[in-house]
Amino acid sequence: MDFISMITPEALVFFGLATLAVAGALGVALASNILYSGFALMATLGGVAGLYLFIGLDFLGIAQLLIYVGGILVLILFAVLLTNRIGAVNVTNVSAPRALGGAGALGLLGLLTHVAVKTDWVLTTPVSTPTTARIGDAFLREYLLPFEVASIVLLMSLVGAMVIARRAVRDRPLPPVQGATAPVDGAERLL
Amino acid sequence: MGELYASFIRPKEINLLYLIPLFPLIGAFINGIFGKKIQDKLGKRANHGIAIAMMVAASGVALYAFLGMLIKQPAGHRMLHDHVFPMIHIGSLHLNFAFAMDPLSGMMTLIITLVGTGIHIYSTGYMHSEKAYWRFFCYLNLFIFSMLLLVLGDSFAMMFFGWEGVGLCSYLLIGFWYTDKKKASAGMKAFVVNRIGDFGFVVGLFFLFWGLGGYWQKGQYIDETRGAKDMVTLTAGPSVLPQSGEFVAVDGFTRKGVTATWIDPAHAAHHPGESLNLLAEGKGGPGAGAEQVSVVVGPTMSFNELRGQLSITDGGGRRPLAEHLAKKKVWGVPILFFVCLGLFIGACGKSAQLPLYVWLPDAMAGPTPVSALIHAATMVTAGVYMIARLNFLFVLTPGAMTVVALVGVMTALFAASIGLFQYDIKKVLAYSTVSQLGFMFIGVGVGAWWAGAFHLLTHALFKACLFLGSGSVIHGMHFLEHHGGHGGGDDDKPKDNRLAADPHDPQDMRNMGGLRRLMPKTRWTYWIACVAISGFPLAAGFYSKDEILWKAFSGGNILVSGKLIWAIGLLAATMTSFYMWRSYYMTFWRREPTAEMKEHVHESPLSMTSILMVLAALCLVAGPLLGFPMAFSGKEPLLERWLNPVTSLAPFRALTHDKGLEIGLMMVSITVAALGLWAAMALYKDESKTADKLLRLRRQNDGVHKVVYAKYYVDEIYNATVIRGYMALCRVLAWVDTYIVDFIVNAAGAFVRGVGWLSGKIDKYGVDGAVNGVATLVMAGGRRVRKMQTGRVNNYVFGIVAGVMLLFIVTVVAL
Amino acid sequence: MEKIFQIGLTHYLVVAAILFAAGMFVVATRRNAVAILMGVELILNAASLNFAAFSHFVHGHITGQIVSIFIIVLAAAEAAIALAIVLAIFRHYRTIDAEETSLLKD
Amino acid sequence: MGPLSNVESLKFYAPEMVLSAGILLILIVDLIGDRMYKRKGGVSNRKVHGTLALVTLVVAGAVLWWVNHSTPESEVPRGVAIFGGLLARDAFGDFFKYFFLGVTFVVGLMSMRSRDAIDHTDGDRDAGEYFALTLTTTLGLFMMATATDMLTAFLGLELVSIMGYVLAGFKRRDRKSSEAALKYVIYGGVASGAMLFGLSLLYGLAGTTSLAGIKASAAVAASPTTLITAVTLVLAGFGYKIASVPFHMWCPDVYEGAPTPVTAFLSVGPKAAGFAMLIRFFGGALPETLLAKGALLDSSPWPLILGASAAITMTVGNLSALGQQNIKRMFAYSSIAHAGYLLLGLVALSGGGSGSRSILFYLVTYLFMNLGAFLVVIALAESGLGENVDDYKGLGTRNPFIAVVLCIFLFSLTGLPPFAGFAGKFLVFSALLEHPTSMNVFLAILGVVNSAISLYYYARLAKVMFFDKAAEGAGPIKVYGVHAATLTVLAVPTIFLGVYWAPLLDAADQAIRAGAPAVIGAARAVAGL
Repeated sequence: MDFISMITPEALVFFGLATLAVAGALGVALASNILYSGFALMATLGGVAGLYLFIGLDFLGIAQLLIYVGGILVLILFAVLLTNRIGAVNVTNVSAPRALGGAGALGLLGLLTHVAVKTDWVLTTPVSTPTTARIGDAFLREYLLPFEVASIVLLMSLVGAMVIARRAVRDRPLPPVQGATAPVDGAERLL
Repeated sequence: MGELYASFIRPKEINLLYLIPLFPLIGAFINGIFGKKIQDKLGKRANHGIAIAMMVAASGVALYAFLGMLIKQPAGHRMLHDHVFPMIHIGSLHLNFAFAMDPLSGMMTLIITLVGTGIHIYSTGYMHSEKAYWRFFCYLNLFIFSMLLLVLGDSFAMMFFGWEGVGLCSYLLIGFWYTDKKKASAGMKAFVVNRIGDFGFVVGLFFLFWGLGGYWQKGQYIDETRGAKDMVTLTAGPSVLPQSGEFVAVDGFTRKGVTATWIDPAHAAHHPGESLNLLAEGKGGPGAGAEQVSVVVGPTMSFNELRGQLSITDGGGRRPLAEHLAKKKVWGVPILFFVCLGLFIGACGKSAQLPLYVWLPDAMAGPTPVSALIHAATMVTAGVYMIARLNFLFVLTPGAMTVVALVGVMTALFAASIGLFQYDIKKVLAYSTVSQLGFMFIGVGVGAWWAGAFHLLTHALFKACLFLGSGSVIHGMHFLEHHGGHGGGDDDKPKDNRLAADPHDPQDMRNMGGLRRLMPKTRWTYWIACVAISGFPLAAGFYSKDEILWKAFSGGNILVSGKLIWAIGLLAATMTSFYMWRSYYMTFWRREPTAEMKEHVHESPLSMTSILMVLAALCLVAGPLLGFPMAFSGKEPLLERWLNPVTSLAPFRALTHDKGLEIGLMMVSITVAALGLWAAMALYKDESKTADKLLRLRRQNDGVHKVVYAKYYVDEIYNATVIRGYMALCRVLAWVDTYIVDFIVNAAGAFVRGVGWLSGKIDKYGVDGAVNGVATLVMAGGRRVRKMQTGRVNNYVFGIVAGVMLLFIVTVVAL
Repeated sequence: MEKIFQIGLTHYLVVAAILFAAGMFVVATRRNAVAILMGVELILNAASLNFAAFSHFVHGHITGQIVSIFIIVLAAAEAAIALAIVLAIFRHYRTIDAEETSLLKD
Repeated sequence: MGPLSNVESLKFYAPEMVLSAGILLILIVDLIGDRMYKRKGGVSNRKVHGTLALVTLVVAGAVLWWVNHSTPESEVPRGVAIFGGLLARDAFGDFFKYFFLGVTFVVGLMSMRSRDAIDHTDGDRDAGEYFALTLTTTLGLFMMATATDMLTAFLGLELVSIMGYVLAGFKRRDRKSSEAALKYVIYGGVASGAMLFGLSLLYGLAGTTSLAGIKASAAVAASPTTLITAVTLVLAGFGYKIASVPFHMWCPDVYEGAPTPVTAFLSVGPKAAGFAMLIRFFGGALPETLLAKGALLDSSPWPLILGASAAITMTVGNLSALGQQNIKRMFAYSSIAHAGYLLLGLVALSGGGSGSRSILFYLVTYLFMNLGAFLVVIALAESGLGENVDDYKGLGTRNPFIAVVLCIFLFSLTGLPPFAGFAGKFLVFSALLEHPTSMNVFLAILGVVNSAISLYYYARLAKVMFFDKAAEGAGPIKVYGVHAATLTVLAVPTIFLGVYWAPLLDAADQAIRAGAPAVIGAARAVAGL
């Protein structure tokens, strides 16, 4: 048996990407500094995007890169920076006792792997054609409704995030009188 | 089981009857909630406008349902049914909020709505100076609502709602002037005595369902796989019933819009389970010439269904359910006897029969229109109505019917004798009412259901007329309360207060006299009503009372001789004639009015007299129209034929029908009525001539007079026995409570402490008494469980992981 | 053995399972709120990867990819909200340690 | 009738469109409000936006009614798939739509006069956002109740969840509120992630996201282990939404920390939507062979899973509620217990009984009594009363009306006759006992025992109100007229439905009979994608 010959370039690429994703996930779980966790997450997200592209899901891969890596990750890093004084020594990332969580996660992993391997999935022959046009078509036909609803979700999420993050509290006591209008600071109102 | 037949009335489902009680309810609601504001802002006219409008609307619907729908139904279908909503279903007992109008309840409904409307109108005049005008009309409407519920309800439960409702309204209305302590306590008395009767009613119902329950639970009619009450489909005769199937089970819960339908038994026998579909498709119609009826068998509270069940007859002419019920015994006595006795005690309470009549005379403390409406025309007849409605039960137990008839006749005589010497005009009428109700009970007691119902109808007319007439007189005499009258005529013994008139009392007949010129309309209507009640031909009372006496004489369903009842009844009728004419002559004749009276007394307003005239006219018309005797026409009277479907299971069993005898008895009745009239006229028509005679009579019979005037000291006897006894019982119970119950409680406490001590020994961390133990355990469990809630989100999230794993394991293990 | 190197559905599923388990591990053990949110992102990515893989390998139409895209979109929305909340928490507690932000308990 | 196309479906989506329009209108008015009405005088933000929201709800309700009554059954049947099978338009969904409109309406009324929800200090400038978020939640609830496809179900769930996070953290000045929001968002994220993973497995098995497609798929039925894994993961998501043990842990903290009107909303709206989805899922998505029917009644796992969940949920909820001092927290645990009772109905559903009918009925009674109880807390909080049990001492003399009304709600929650809660519990238990297997009997007994336990903490509050003396110097308490009126409106059905429940039961029957839980749109065209 020729072990080496079985390793196709395809397999190499896949395992590279998979390792990137898994290692990133482990980094998120174990890194001692929250910033490292953030970068590990970036690796995972990138790896997953690579995995999408690997099987020809071009639109999905790009979307993953753009939205996750370009948007969510940046947001997370912002949050890290805003909530930790970088200058301070402990950019905390302490963990709770890991034994129980580890056991649970391992059990879950075992179960899901078992499911993944043992189930007789009904497979078809995959064809890799560009998907962008088909997805665009689907969004305007079959999935028009979810597409439109998603816009409401995003809009209201923005509004909600703004409401919550609005820096209204300057630790002033609550005025007891109902309906008393405090002077509105224009800058405050923006964020 | 052989073939089954039943004379079951198949009602016509119409969605209309609910309106009849609804309108008065709306009226009561409006006046009850907004009445005060309406009265302040818009005036009293608006208050009574609403109330009367609602009454007119209810009467209109009732008339439409009665004339437009009910009388057009053929005899076997002469019932309208209105299923409003299902109230309860427990197991296979379905209790619906539903109304039913059959000839009997239809007649009652018309009395209630029409007489009620009249009394509403009359009240606008009588109560015009009342402050809480709105409250009065609210109560009146509410009363009408309850009464309609009682009468139209299609089941025991509905009747009981109404039963309690009218009791409450009567209490509220008697105590209308609640600031007067005496009047308020009269209300209390009515309330308490009625509760005693209601207790009997409930006990009777309890016995009834106990008796039937065993049969229902035998399960022979109950299709257990469906868990539903079933319907036995029956046909009119064996010749048309196919041999293949005996009965077919279909879903018997007649919901709104779904009516029982005939199914071809042969077809259903071959296609079990299809019956419902057949219903929907309308297949399986009745065979040619056969009249099919359906009876619901199983637990029921509906009158019609119960009646249908009791009427089921098998091929041999036996009635299995009825026989089962009639045979069942408790302590050696048929259970039905207890059932009917209990129900009759309820009727005694509501209809003021011996020994529970005491509340009715006191109830005259209420406003006069109330006396007319509640205590003459409607509520007090509820007991008679109930017994007539349940004729199919009473007919199974001659013992109970005998009790009914005897109590009725005793009450008739007893109350009439008290009525002889009363001076308060309303008291006379009150005792007269009690006495007349006694006549009605004679009627239903001997099994002459229709005669009892007929007397109920005529009595409603003439007694309402009399009460309203007396109200008109009192209205006229009202000035006495402020001025003081001219004193009683026979004021020979001032110290004996039974003989001295209170000069300020507008209800005392001794203060009246000579009103015939001052109040002509009142006088003539009163006169007509007196003719009617004392039993002169052509007026209403003659036909109904004679029918009762004649039926009593000729036999009936009772264990004692009917002739005895007839004889006592005749005596009571004589007294009736006397005291009524006495009241007439004392009020309107006797002497010329004083100058003061001429100045103050004048005829009542048209709103009052018009009602009087209508009622008086009806008194004249109703009798011959509805009850023209068989002796002359050769046919059964109109009302009897009309009520026949209701009473068909319990027909009157006369010995023989002897035309000569009937006419002869009639003559006797007329004679005694004339005798009463003659005596009253001789003694009271002209005081100037008869004063000496009266005085002499009084002196000779002072002892009797004293006893009778004091109403045989019944109140005093009750006071000494029942009330004292009750108080003693209370004391005994208090003693029991103090000593025995305390002892039990202490013993239980000691026991619990003992257990606590024991468990404390067993478990040194200690459970302190059994009850505390459980509580402690639960609380401790609570604390343990709450410990999971650490407040740390990591642990929470771990709960998801653990939960998923747990569920997975449970599932896999279960598989 | 050969199968290991023939990249197919199972490979993707296993990767997704690992990501899912790792995400669960993160949310169950990390005390930093932002780190926990990263764990949530891992879980969502795992699900998204599953959908995409099934979409490609099982029946070849794009429904799964559409769901994946929606997951990404909703994850973005959720992340925006979550981080805003983290900021608010930080303002109140001066820390985002889950251990210390536990006023509400029992 | 096949699924309707997008354009054809629009008519049946009109209520949702009205809601969306309302949301946008509120946002726009909020943006230009300064210029529109604030400068001119004292119209407050919360009144303007509250009124807009309430009007939107009423209009949506009217449109819903109109759509249903203007389209004859013969033309478009009451059970039809719309938007190509993503949503269902059926009586079941309509029942829930009316329900959600009602909930939101009452919550809107509550919120207009609750400082807890809308901060008054800055000229209640958050009011616009608050009401927009509330309406968006309702939109999500609509979607949850009508979804017949994984995608729409998930979208609706997330819409509700995300809005819930924001609303829970709406009291920005209150650290408890922020903490509640944080816990909620983390927990919700994980739970919906787990659910998504489960859904992905189902998708993998069936090759379709349509619930009916899953049901029809042979592969799903053929792989029990995978199916069970998927379903347990999905149940995590449902369990989180309806707050059943062991997925309940967010619930007490969030309920305590969130603004009280939001708590009231969360305790009724998403819970009901979760049950709607559960019924659709169990009725429509799971293969019959594994649903408890016929021969598999005893061996099938679903009744056991649900029964075990119900048993633990009731017991944990009630036991935890026992020692609570904070009333909102107590109600949180009580709402967990009620989820347990409702799950009993689901057990009966998988037994083929009249379970779903009883769930619908119970939810409506729960709407009245639970919203009522929370409204009492809100009304009293507006008068400066605290949220602890001891703060309610002597309420019976300080404001008898409120005390009596609260007692009605409490006794109804306990399930005492003649209140609506009794009818609800009665129906659930009797649905359970239609198939008296030993497990069902055990569950029914446990349910009754649990009701008895719950009496303890509900009655404790009643006792404190009527038998304990108020603190020195505590005078009478006044509440806002709108609160008192709303309380009356909620109390009347709480009593009425306990006595006369036929119409509501008929409505629930109607909702079930039109083929609701069965998933509509099995024939969704998937070819060509």
